[in-house]
Amino acid sequence: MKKWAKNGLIGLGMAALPIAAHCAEGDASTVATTADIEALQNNLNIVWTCVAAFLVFFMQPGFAMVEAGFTRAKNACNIMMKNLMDFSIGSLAWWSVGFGLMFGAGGGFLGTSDFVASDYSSGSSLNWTFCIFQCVFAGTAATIVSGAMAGRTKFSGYLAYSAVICAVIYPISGHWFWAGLFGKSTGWMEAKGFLDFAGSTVVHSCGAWLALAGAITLGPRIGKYVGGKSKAIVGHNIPLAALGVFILWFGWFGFNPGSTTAGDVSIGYIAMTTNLAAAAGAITAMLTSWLRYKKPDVGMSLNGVLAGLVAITAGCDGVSFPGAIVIGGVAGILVVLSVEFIDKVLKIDDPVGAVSVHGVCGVWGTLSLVFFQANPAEGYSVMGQLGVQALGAAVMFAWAFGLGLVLFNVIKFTIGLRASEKEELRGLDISEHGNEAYAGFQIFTSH
Amino acid sequence: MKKWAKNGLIGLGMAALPIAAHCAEGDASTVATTADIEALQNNLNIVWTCVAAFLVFFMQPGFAMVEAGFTRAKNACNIMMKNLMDFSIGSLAWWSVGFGLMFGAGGGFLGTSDFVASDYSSGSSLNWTFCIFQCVFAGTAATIVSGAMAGRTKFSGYLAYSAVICAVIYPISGHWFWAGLFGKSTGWMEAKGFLDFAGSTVVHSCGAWLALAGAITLGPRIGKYVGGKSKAIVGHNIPLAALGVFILWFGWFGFNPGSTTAGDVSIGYIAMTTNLAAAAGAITAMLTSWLRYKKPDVGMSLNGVLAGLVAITAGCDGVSFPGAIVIGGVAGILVVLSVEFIDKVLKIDDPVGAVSVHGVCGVWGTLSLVFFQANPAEGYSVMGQLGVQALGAAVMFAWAFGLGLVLFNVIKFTIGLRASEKEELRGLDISEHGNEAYAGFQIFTSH
Amino acid sequence: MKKWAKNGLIGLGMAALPIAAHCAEGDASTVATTADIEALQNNLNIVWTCVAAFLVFFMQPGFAMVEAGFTRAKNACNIMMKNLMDFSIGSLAWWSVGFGLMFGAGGGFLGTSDFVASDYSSGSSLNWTFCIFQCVFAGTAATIVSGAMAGRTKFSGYLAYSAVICAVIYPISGHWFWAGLFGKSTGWMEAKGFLDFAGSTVVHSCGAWLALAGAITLGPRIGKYVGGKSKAIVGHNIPLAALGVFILWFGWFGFNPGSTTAGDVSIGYIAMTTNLAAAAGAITAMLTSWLRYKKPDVGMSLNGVLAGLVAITAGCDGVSFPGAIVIGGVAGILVVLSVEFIDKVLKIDDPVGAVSVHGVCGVWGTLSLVFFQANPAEGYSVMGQLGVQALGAAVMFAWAFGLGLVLFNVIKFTIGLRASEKEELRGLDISEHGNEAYAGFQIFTSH
Amino acid sequence: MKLVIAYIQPEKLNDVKQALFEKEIKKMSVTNYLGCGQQAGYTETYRGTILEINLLKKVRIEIAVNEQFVDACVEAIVSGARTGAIGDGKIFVLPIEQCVRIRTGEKGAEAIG
Amino acid sequence: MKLVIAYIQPEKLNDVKQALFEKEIKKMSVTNYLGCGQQAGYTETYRGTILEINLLKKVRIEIAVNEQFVDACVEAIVSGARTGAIGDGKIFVLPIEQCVRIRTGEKGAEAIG
Amino acid sequence: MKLVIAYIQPEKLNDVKQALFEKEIKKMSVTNYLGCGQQAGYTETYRGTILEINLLKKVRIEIAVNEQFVDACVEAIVSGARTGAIGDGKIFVLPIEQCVRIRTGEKGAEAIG
Ligand SMILES: Nc1ncnc2c1ncn2[C@@H]1O[C@H](COP(=O)(O)OP(=O)(O)O)[C@@H](O)[C@H]1O
Ligand SMILES: Nc1ncnc2c1ncn2[C@@H]1O[C@H](COP(=O)(O)OP(=O)(O)O)[C@@H](O)[C@H]1O
Ligand SMILES: Nc1ncnc2c1ncn2[C@@H]1O[C@H](COP(=O)(O)OP(=O)(O)O)[C@@H](O)[C@H]1O
Repeated sequence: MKKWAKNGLIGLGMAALPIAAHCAEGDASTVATTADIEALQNNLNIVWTCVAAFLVFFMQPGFAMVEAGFTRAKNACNIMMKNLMDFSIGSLAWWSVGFGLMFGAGGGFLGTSDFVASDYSSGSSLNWTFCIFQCVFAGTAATIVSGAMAGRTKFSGYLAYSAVICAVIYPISGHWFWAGLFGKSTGWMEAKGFLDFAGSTVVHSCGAWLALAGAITLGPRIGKYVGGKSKAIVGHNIPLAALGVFILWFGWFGFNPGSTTAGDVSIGYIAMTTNLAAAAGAITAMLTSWLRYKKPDVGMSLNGVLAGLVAITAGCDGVSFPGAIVIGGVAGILVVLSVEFIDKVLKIDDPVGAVSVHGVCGVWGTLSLVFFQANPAEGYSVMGQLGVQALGAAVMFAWAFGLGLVLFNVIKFTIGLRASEKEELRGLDISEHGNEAYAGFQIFTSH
Repeated sequence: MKKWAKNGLIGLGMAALPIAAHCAEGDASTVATTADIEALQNNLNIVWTCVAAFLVFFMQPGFAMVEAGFTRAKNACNIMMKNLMDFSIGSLAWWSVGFGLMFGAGGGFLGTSDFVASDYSSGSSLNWTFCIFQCVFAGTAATIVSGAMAGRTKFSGYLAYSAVICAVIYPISGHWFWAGLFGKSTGWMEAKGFLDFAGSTVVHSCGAWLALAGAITLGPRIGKYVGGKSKAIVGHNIPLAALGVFILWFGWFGFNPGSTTAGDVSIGYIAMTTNLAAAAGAITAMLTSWLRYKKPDVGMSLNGVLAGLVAITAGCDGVSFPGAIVIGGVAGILVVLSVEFIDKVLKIDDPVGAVSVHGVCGVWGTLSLVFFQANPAEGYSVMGQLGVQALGAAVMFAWAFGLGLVLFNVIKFTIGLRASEKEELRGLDISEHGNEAYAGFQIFTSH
Repeated sequence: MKKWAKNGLIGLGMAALPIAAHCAEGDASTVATTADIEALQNNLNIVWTCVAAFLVFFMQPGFAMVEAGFTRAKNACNIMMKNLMDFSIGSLAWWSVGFGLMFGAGGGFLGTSDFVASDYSSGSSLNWTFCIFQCVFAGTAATIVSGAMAGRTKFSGYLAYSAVICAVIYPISGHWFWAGLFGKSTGWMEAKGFLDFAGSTVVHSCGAWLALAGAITLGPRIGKYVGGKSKAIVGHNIPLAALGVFILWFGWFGFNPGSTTAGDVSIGYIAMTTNLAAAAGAITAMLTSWLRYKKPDVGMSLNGVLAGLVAITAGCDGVSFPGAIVIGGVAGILVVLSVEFIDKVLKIDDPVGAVSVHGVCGVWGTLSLVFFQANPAEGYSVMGQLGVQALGAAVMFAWAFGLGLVLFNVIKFTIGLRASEKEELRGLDISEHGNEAYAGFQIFTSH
Repeated sequence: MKLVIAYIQPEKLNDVKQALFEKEIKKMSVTNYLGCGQQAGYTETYRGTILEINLLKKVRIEIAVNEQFVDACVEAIVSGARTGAIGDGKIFVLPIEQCVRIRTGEKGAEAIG
Repeated sequence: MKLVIAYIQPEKLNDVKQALFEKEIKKMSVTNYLGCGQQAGYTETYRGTILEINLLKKVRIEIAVNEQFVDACVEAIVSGARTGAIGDGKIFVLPIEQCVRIRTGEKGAEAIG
Repeated sequence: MKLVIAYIQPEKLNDVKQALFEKEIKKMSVTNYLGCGQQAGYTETYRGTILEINLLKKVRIEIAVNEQFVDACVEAIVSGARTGAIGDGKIFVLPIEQCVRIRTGEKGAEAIG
């Protein structure tokens, strides 16, 4: 532990605790400087950002449980593998390539330094903590796609996708919006004043539009549309899905408040807006499902939470509390209508509603924040800002959906994207992994 | 992220980082003042309290999993919905009404300011973090009730209850005990010197006595008492329940140490007492069940953990380590006896033992702390303090149980509190939500 | 809450907030001293270490879920009980006896002070936080054993084991390696310069070699080896196991970065190495299983994560990022080969692969770190260090495996270590606890 | 020897068992089935899509009895399971040609009880 | 009265139900079974150990019909379940001696439908 | 053609399958059942309340065979399943009137094997 630090990091000459060194020189009454204070606040920021990063990491099992719970038992192992692997491959891809593309020095379109880096102090006083925090964000974008492609995707095709999104797709668009965070370049969209505090567009929409491209390229699961009519394919474990949603809600307290990357009073504010929006989303989604289907639907209410969370992500730092409730509440309604629309009208099979939750509500959150600024900057124009926001959302759609179509079609015609009919019917667990999720349990499956 | 803060909170004129501003003025050798130090400690307190709040939030799925695991599969969706909705409705109710009643300026009996607030800096230097921390506490009180009413409650009736407890019942009694935390008024019970550091009485007993009123008003589940004899209605997923208990234990490290709302050395002390009491409760509950039923019962041992945690909650900051072990250990015995007593003698159907865990052990913890103070203040009188503690516990019982009976009876004769026999037999998942928790699984249910 | 602190800890005369006291004296412009800064950094260290300790605590359900998921449904309650009880008994044993043996003043071989202590400020400025952090580490070592002994161990025998490991076995060897952390003595191995930052050897190998002794003493489960051939006994809940692995990964962010017990820039570095190694382990284990069994195996990939995490634990503070990837990646290969070797060649029945994960990969991590030091101290000799590391690993093997054989044989011939054939066939849930894990579910079990 | 097969509502199993016990019929085997009959199903909605559930949960009981017990057995089941509502279920009686008790090797009428 | 017992591939259940409905056969009981037949099993690997799965998931349908419906019933099942691949399943027809509708007490041919 | 139905202890399934294989009987269907017989149940306690479990886990095997295999089949099951303890189970033999192989449409004795 600490003791061995001398053989470890300290050896790098990094004065982990400049203060301690400082103190050693004088006695207890030595006067402290503001540099000491700053160093200390930086340590606090590091601790806070690290904790937030861990919470965001913890969203991975949240996504895995939601996805598994909302789909059939025969694919549950496959879902675990996809969620495990997209984060694992993504972590390596991010560190080696993605980080540099997103945050490296360069123009407004692409970063080209800090690949395979071992030190990030040139860009952020948080150093490595900056990298791990951004890494778990990339992992979130990657894993969103999994749900929309559940139940029919060839595993090797999915692995290929995972590498590309974390190494290339997410980082490049991320550069446009967030490169400035590392201070080495300024993305062209952030130069326009685009607001997206924690990533409704940058992370969630990015994942969602890729997911949409994936779901379209794949086509629906066997038995999903019969005679042109949408059939329900029921999730096999609602308590697991609910646990997943609670875990995501928990993790979002790292995602949004953590995006301050600074431990100060604003994190409480962001925790409040985040929580109010999530709560409002749950309630309105429940009410909407109640009105439409005569009964309060569990799946929709759970999606409502996520809808509220995704929507508030962009504006969580700046909107008022009533604004947060409206943003989350409308998202809860939107998600229900959108799930139905995509399922029944567009006839795109998105088993967990990833496109509705992360895409539709992501755009909603990105746009709506302009109306609810608690304390707009001087000269702030609602309509002007709305234009910028709309541009940003559109750019992200074009980028992620367009590139997604290319990527998934390339995979389709090389590695292969879709499991064979036989594999799909038997379940990907057995056909792809030779495993069973619930060995011994009698599960009645007619398809 | 951070970058956009200028369009966000900082615009509010909140010097999130007074230090940073300060530093900008001088060079690195500028002298730091104790005000800087204080501001920094305040930031640390905010980070700590926020993290603790998130942990307490995470107790929500803990409660949900315990409740679902200890009851039948046919009601698991309903349980997820209840736990989701009591926190969601509770969050909005708390922010809009509850906070003001509990912490607003006013006499010893009621607060009347800070409703629908957007800033809490007038009462706490933690500002919004204070509000979110208190919000998750209110949510905890609310969700306790769910378990005792599992398997037979009409969903709409439960929603009504959720709104009332977080908006009115919990905040008003909370005012009596804890109003001073916000500094705008002093509750009449805290004026008497009542000790309840993290809420054995204020939170847990409050929820438990409401739960008792609910369970009584509802009556037992069909098939629970046949010919006057209590029948076991077995839980359907013990690993899920165990996971829930571990999550609660984890969350309690936010609940108890977090109640310092300050990041200092005492949080480790409180973590120690909390952990020792939980461990002792698990062990004694296991031994008690072993003695009484010849085998170490899993459900009772899990309840023993919660019993120990509830009991130590009141005195976790002040009792000695051996004291914590005794408090937790006795709670572990009490909970087994109490579950049996309530089930077999009082014939009240409390499916998860919420009344025993949160009520009986809450009172035990509130009273017993007087005997184990590690470092009593000067002039401390065990008997005097015991009187105050007993008064507080009694007041809470009268308030929560009394008002609970009124509330649940009002709901009963308006919205309706109990599901119909047919709905209950078929399971609330299908009858209330049209959903199934484990679609496809062959589940053998004879009732 | 905070309010009552005056009756609580503050009464102990512990100036929890020396700063606050200080400030009260002067006005806002009072000059701050470096002692203030140090006190504040200490508070930050406490907050960080406490949070890390909670994360490490949360590894307990992680282990429980992994173990349950990878074994049969009929033993799941028993597994919950074992995991609950080893931590509960371990907590009391640690506080009363273990801590003193490990960290108390004494020679290089044994500590003999600080038993049943109420204050730890004499050894660590973190005081109680130091104790709780070390307590959850002891709990981790204890719980590793459970998995290797799953499905056939007599419950009372297991309880006896739990007490002994936390009270005696782990603390004594812990003293040799880590006593210096508390500053009251220096272990003989740490005097030799042995490197094990967060416990690949001290915690994980210790648990694993005990597990090996346990699995050998017990013998294989009925039906595991038929006619000399190893038969698969399939896990019953892979999503639960996957959740467990994700929880462990999450908890490891407390385990490794938390072992700084200081909130500074290095925690981000350690989070990076930890994450890269885990990701690499997952990928290589998947690939290895794919090569060997033609399909990417879920169980092995999940084990790969743990393998990577265990391996990086020793060197997480000092190795380079590419080094972390190699260490984790090789561990992912090793774990697959080792599981097979132990199962098919040694014919030792280790249901969850605990020996391979924590033992084999623990040793690998302990040895391999010598090759990947990012910034070796001056005069650092790879071969010299390798010798020390090998000695440490060997010492731990001799100690834990040797003492484990003694302990488990003593239990075998006194309390009894193995359940009867009938109990084992029926499942430990019913025979040991009279409980069922999934009441109502139709589970097809032919043995 | 006859094999009596009955499909009943799950919640009536305890009553049926009780009624059988009163007639000294204490051996049986049960499992769960999904049944489709006159009883209408119900609809769930799953994420906005209507889902018709027309296979309803039923319990299947199998009882092997000697001829002289068949009527008592059928009556007991009927008395325990009848609610008068659609979905109460059916009883089928099939011939058994041989019966063997595994433990003792006994055959025929003796083996059944 | 006959009892028609069919083992089919799980994914053909909907087709079989459809085919039966077209022949006005609307009552049946189904559950899942594990079957062993000509169809080869498959192997899973579990943690490096080969695991032979030779019991495959099947659905068992039980339909009680009057004599005149037996052929229609068998044909419907065959038409719904046949893929031509090994593992399609089997149909067995057994005699029923008595049938009782629990709700009404009706017996024999009337009770079946 | 006969239908052999056997209830056995779950842990004896592998032995029974082995014994059947040795007699060249390789087709069967199995599922789990809950049985009630001479074998006493056991009690669990659930949260302090005694719970009587009198339905014990059993495995039900169904094997359709031609007449000449009936005895071999019954013997194989008995030899694989017998422990001599109460609860070993029962075998029932029922007549089958018709058998159809779905894949080929074959009927009767040929379809069974
Ligand atoms: N002809 C049949 N073949 C097989 N199972 C049947 C048949 N008729 C009824 N059943 C079983 O009995 C159950 C109850 O039958 P149903 O027609 O709903 O009620 P009722 O007998 O009261 O009219 C069905 O769900 C099914 O499981
Ligand atoms: N003689 C039999 N006894 C019981 N079940 C049988 C018998 N023959 C076949 N089955 C059931 O039918 C299923 C399909 O049989 P199989 O031999 O695999 O295919 P096919 O009939 O096309 O040759 C088996 O898995 C089993 O459940
Ligand atoms: N008459 C019966 N009808 C239906 N199932 C029976 C009958 N007799 C026995 N069984 C089944 O066989 C199992 C074993 O029977 P049991 O009486 O306990 O043992 P034994 O046959 O050794 O006396 C029972 O649990 C039940 O599933």
